[in-house]
Amino acid sequence: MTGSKFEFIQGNIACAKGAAYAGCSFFGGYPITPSTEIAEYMSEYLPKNGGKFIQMEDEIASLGSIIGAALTGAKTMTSTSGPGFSLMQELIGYACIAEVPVVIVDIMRGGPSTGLPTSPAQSDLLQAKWGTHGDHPTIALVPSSVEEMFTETVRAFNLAEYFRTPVLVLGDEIIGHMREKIRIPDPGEIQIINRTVPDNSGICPLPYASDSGKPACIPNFGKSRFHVTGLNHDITGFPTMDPAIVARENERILAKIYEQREIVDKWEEIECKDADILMLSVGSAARAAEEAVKTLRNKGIKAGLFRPLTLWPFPKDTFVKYAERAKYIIVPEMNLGQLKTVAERFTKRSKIIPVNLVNGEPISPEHIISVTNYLNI
Amino acid sequence: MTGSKFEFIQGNIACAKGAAYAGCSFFGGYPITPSTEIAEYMSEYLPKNGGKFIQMEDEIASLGSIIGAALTGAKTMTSTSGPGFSLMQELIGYACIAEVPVVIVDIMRGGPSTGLPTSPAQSDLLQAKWGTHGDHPTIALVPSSVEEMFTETVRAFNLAEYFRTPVLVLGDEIIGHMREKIRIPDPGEIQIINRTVPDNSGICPLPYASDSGKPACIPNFGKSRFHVTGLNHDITGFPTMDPAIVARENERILAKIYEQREIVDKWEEIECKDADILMLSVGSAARAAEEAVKTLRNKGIKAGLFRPLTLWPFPKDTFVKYAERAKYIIVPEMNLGQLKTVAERFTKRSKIIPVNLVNGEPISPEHIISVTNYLNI
Amino acid sequence: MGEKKFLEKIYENDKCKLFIRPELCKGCLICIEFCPVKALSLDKKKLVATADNIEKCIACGLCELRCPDFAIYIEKKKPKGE
Amino acid sequence: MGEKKFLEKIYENDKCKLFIRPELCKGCLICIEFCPVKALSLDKKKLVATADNIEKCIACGLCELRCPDFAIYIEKKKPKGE
Amino acid sequence: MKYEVRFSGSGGQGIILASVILGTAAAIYENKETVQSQAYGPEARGGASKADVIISDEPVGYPKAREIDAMVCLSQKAAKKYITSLKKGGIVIIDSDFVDIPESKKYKLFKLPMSSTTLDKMGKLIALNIVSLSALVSITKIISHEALEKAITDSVPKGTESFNIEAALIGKTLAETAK
Amino acid sequence: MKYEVRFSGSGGQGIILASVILGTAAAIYENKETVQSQAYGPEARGGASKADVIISDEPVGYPKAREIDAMVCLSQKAAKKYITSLKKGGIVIIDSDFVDIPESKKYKLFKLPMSSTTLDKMGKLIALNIVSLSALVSITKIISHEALEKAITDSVPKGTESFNIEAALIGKTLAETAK
Amino acid sequence: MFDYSKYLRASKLPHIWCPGCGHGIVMKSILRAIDKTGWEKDDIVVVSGIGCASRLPGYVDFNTLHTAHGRALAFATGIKLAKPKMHVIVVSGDGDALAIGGNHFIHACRRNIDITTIVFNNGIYGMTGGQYSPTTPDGDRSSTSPLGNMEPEFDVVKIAEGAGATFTARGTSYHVPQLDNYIHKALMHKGFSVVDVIEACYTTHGRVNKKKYPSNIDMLKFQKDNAIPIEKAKKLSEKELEGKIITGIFCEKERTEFTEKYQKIIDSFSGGEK
Amino acid sequence: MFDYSKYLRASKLPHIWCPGCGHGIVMKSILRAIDKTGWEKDDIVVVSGIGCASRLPGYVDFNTLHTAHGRALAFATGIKLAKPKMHVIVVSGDGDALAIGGNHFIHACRRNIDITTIVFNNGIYGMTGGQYSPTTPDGDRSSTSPLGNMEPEFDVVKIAEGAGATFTARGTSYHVPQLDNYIHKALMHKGFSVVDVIEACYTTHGRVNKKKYPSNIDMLKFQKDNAIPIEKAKKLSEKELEGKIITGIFCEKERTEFTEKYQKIIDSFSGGEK
Ligand SMILES: Cc1ncc(C[n+]2csc(CCOP(=O)(O)OP(=O)(O)O)c2C)c(N)n1
Ligand SMILES: Cc1ncc(C[n+]2csc(CCOP(=O)(O)OP(=O)(O)O)c2C)c(N)n1
Ligand code: SF4
Ligand code: SF4
Ligand code: SF4
Ligand code: SF4
Ligand code: SF4
Ligand code: SF4
Ligand SMILES: [Mg+2]
Ligand SMILES: [Mg+2]
Repeated sequence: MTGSKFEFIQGNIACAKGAAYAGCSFFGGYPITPSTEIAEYMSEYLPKNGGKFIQMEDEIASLGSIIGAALTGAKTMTSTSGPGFSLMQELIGYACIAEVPVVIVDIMRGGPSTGLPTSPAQSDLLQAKWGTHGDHPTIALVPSSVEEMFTETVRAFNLAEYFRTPVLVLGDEIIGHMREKIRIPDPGEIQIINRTVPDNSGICPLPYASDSGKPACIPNFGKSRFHVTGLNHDITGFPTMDPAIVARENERILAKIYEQREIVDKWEEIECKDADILMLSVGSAARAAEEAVKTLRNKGIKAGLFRPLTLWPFPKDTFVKYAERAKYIIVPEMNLGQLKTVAERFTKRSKIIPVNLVNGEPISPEHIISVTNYLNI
Repeated sequence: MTGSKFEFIQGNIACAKGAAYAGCSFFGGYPITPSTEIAEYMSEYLPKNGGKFIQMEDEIASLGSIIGAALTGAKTMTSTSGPGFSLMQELIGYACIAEVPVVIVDIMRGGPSTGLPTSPAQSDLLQAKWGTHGDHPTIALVPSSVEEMFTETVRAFNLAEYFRTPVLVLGDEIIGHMREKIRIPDPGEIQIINRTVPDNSGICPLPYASDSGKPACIPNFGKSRFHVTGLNHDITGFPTMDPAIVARENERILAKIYEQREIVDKWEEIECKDADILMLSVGSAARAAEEAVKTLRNKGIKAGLFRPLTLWPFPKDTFVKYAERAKYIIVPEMNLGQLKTVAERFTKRSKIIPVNLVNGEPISPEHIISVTNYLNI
Repeated sequence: MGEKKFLEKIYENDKCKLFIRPELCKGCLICIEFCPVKALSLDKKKLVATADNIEKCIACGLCELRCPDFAIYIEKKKPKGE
Repeated sequence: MGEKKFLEKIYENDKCKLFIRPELCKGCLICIEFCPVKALSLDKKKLVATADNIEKCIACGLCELRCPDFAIYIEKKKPKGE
Repeated sequence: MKYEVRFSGSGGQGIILASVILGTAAAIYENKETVQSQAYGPEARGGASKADVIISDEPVGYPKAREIDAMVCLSQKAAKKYITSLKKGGIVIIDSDFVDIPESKKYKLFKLPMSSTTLDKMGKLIALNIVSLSALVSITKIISHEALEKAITDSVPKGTESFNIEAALIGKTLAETAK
Repeated sequence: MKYEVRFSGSGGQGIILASVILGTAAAIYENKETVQSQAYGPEARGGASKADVIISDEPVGYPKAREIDAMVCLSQKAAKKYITSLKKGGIVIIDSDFVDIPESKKYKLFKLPMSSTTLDKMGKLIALNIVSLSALVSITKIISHEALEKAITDSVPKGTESFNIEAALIGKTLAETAK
Repeated sequence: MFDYSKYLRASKLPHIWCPGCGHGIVMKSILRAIDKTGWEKDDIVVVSGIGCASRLPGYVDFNTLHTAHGRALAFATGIKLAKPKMHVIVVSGDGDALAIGGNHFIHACRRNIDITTIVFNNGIYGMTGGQYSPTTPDGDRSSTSPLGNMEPEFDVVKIAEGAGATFTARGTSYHVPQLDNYIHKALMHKGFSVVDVIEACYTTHGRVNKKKYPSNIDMLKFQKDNAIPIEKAKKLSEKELEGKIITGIFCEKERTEFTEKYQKIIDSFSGGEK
Repeated sequence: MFDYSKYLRASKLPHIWCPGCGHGIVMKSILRAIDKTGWEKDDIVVVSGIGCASRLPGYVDFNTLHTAHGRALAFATGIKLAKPKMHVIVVSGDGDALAIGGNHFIHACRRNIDITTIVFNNGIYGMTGGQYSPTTPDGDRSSTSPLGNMEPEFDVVKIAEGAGATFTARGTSYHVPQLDNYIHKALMHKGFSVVDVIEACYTTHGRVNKKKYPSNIDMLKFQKDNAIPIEKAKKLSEKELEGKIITGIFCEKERTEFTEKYQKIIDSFSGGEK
């Protein structure tokens, strides 16, 4: 262990370093607390390393610029927080339907509206899934530590490139701003996925052709001429209103992800196998949950934590397996009950106990433990 | 029945006339298919009747303008479709936290992104609930007929004024563009609710004071001087980061609505009481569902339809009552399974069968009936 | 994709050949109205441009230049004897 | 809300009274640097403006005009004998 | 009784207005349950478009026409695209100046030279939609001619009422002679 | 072993940097599990703000300090606001030039004239944060002075290393004389 | 005869535009101007937003991108900065470029990024059926100004210059040879260039203002009769210029181009575009 | 001595701004200018977006509205049109007004709606900790331009005029008496008026550009030394004006005000504001 590889850095910086590691060469953004350190890091790293950083006029332009850059072949990224994330919603749908890989980081803060700009929250979890109009696929990753800010950002790029779809990283003010020690992996240590492009040049007649249920294999601008649109289109990339094609393509952009769950799913399970009390929690709240699990186990109570790192699509099968045998499901989250709706949806058997906090403060292990006092275990 | 009161008009025009009936005096909008007729009607009606219509530079400005106008005391409205609705998300949260009554009509079309601009869909149902960042309350009404485009728009204004919150009306291309005969009620026939304002003038020290769980009683600009912000604030209207106050106010803006369900809930039940097959459907899909229910009943199958007119908050108690005794729950919707997630969440017992269509065409009764053929009734 | 061929009606005089593609012509009248010598007219039945007075055509190319639909174009002939 | 009163330190010469509100002064140095006659200075300990050289003050009002914090103002005296 | 009517043609021919007038007549002046709807795309101004009216004694649930009882076709494209939605034994009324479809046992075909007649009698094609609507009414008898005239008066731009009523008469005559 | 340290003061005093240096020293040079975090508001530049470091032998779950073992207070406001989070028997180090809190059995109080000493010895107040950090390290022994110096060298702007190392020495001396 | 087929996706024709729509005229002008540059097709990206004009990219055989309403320049900025050797052309309606897209427009002007923007300025929202736009003339009726438009118009050239554009020109869909020239010059200009093309939409704008524009032909005649070249305009009074369309090249300045400046910074660290 | 207390929410003081922040200086200037108008406090609405400058409304005793980032003018337009008798004043940072809010800015200029906008132009995003803004000088370092700002600046006055504003002026936070005058004239102007106030943010901008701005005082001196009144500037060459701050009233035109025009249409139908 040499000192040189270990760094004591903020989550936001780890995120930026993860992007660099994954090969990000273009960042377009607009500053907003508590995400700005990501942009600030990239504004120095990129031009010094042959990449491009641009501060756009707003968040809409930021996302537009990175979709454009991604179409030229670059791996691209933006970062924001709630108000900016809301503004990006329209173009998130564009990236979904046009199948353009981009990484969007939302460092969540207190809300709604301007809310509490410098305080943490986890109130954009369901917005991440449903925020843009129309049916669309969603991949959203939720890191819980500075190290995961690095590794999950790398994974976000990999999934974006592989699936050709926008991938969201949902941090929060705590994870984004706190510092922990992490080891920056050597090049090659984590696998890096690059998009597959067809090798034809000149006209590309079928940019959106794909084996059924698989991502399309779209070229990059500059070698093959083709058409990209946010209208419903067929495999040639041109608009169509043919009901059969529209349905097929609308369904394919979901299926390409949701039917390859082994690639996209990721979760951590802590003492779930025999848990009577199963906690479902993500991000910084999950750290408190983990501590609560430890404390409860020390008291002889069979507690466990199911922590999705891929929140969307939700790793429901494994969750259900544990949920069905648990007596209680506790859902600690820094919002008014968003993950809770997910737990309710997928479990038929157990009592669900929400633990919510929306006052700008993090949820503590004690807070979680306190709700277990009256449970009949 | 005199001819003069009956009109054969489009859903969108009925919506505009409903707004006029409710006392709307300010409309700010930006054209988008298939909602534009609402703006077009208002652009003539309002200036001819002492009100104001303005076409803003985009949808963000449209919503901004009507929030501003509403703060002066006007009843205000905007209308849009998916792409514009996505752009409005940030300011929807603003209206929630600042407690400003506005009515936002979203005439849903095929998506995601630009999608199928002239075709119907019901793909913004969950966006309506979760589209803006942060925890926030949502009221969303879903009319199924031209007449309901009128009556539900009136109700939207009433709820907005009563609760001091944005209210959404979710139409779709079918309901918006089709024509039916409706009777325009006489003035006074439908009760009109106007916001309560304090009668003080000069400085208003506590604009956001309220009996617990009730809407705040905020004055209109021009008589009392006070402060409005999108930051978390206390009852004086000024920003605060005090955790206790932040939590209380964040919870109150939800509680003021969700704890007065008798005022906000509305649904229609058709043959639900003894239904083995319970359908859950809204908007234009519910019309097909209703026809399917009739056909099935004629065949001796006990089918029923539960149709929320207030989709958010979801009228869960009544739904659950019927759902728990039904053998199957069928959820016909013009999207890839949004209401279905709601059904899944609230029912523990029954099999849920989705009927989805996202090809730009309406769901037909036959389509719905076809899925019942193999059911074990 | 640039390959698709369209039907062409060909008119000719000593200065040029004039082509009209009825499948593309939308009968907008622009070429007709702004032809300086009134060489063009509208086929009232098919609602497309025709060059019934091709003999008047001076090959100025304005019709081609202003046609929004790639529906009319001319090929100038080299002056004889060059 | 306009009612809150702030502590005031009062300095006086024959031209004016000068008031400084230490609770509002942030010690930004603006009044001090741009006073044309160097009548003001910084209390190094409390980091607020003081008018130790009030006798120099010509009541030009520039300090008041430029103070970002409502922390300093002057009251001109009517010239004697008017 | 439930009766489904479709007007089809290309954008700009006024088929939506025709359907609205029929709907208004049925709903307001014949007191029927009536739903009118249409479909169009971005290229509607050129491509095939349709406008449907469902007229019924009972409230109309599903609002889209599925089994067309009677159809007006003003363009060949539209005729081709929509003929398949016609009920067996349904009525098809075509503008024989521009549209040609084969006779068939599957439907009752009325070939009316609507464009040329309209141009002849009215001097311009603008009232073609009213002519065709009136022909349809006269052939199907789904509403009365009086109701039609009242609805026309309600729906057309002020000042063009009598012009359009005249067009309706032309359509009626055309249809009656064809029968 | 888990040890929680809080730096408190007003915006602009460099308390975040102090906490980062402590964290770096502990994490990188003492190989401890370490989490650093801070809280601030829009008015941070004036108001009370805090920066916490948790140093532990085990991985740190919940990342926020709850039971403070040792605290540095550089402003009266901050002292008042945060003193309640101190563990019974915890250590409080105040800048006695600006902060005054009563002695108590609840905590061990160290009153160090940090501002005046810093101004005296360094000519400017800018290194106050390093002085206070070093004093804390020397009193709590939570990390070694060497680790501290290395972390300082890593963290401060290039060219100011020796200046800051000097400040660390001043802090150390101040603390040692106070003990 | 100019051979358009080289640049066309002929299978997509006829295009969706109405008979006589100016968009077709301007599209051809763009193709001729591009041809004159000698650029490779693979090196050209044509970007649009949403609107009738924005359907253009579908018909031309380049790298083509049909984005969201108003956002063409945001996407285009990303493309150009990521890959500066691409020639990026934005085609945009007046609504797309100046209503919802106005912010991206002024910031692209400010940055002086080497993109050419052609504004298909028909003074109306055509695609959505004829609502007034920020360039609809005063008093004109539209579906959302049934009582006559009350809002003042933007002068596209003035706002572009105010925001920092280094090349501005205005042409019309009637004066086609001049338009070819403006567009060609704009393409060749290093920096952000704007060509404001005055056009007409009879379908949604003319038809509801029959007195002013009896037919689509009259709308073109209107351009013919009211266009005044800038050189001549300079000699006329404000009063004389009322309601006129001033055409020509308004400004052509040199100022550091954004992506070049950026590249220099990159090169100072290691060199080479990535 | 001017009595500010009449207009202040004194209990909110001290304000959150850093020592020496120009926002406080300009706020006082606005209050003096408002006082001179004689307007009733109840008839005044002060609207802002998000940013340090945008915290102003919290301190002044009018109808006050702190909206979302960039959106002040959208809200303000709704207020003014709904209730034209209100005097609507927008206070906005350079980022708020011209980055994210640029589109609303140019459209308000175009409409010539009777709102006064004061741009608190410190050339930086202060609130978020000092990222470059559309008015950050060329080459200046900021937290997102660590290698020096590569983006050109907007000239607020030029863009406002290009978009149609009928009153424009530029002042500085150093030249306070002049500023009072510009703001007062702007308030009295019928139509859209803009005052661009050059300010400084030492905390986030000065501190990272110590060579150029050693202290907050030097930032004010910079204004003092570089300001040139427009009358004088007219006589100087472009070269001589480089890096200078041209101050004064740039334009003051009469053009129909939007809400008055609107009211006339309403009155033509029935009369009376509703
Ligand atoms: C976010 C959003 N808002 C509104 C629309 C609807 N819309 C599509 S095109 C258009 C305006 C078109 O006008 P213009 O840009 O002038 O182009 P034209 O059709 O006149 O060529 C509008 C408002 C949309 N697609 N997306
Ligand atoms: C939608 C959105 N994006 C970004 C932000 C973050 N943000 C808050 S203020 C600000 C910029 C402030 O700069 P300026 O407007 O110049 O005001 P100043 O602080 O300099 O006075 C930014 C980017 C936000 N609040 N909302
Ligand atoms: S080339 Fe000129 S003269 Fe000949 S038909 Fe065309 S416009 Fe007329
Ligand atoms: S200009 Fe073209 S489309 Fe129009 S009539 Fe002539 S050939 Fe036909
Ligand atoms: S009034 Fe003038 S002279 Fe007196 S202290 Fe203030 S600035 Fe100095
Ligand atoms: S200008 Fe005001 S705040 Fe600054 S030092 Fe002087 S009195 Fe204090
Ligand atoms: S509606 Fe107008 S802009 Fe659109 S294609 Fe038709 S003429 Fe052109
Ligand atoms: S950060 Fe800058 S703009 Fe914000 S209050 Fe401080 S000095 Fe003013
Ligand atoms: Mg247009
Ligand atoms: Mg600023």
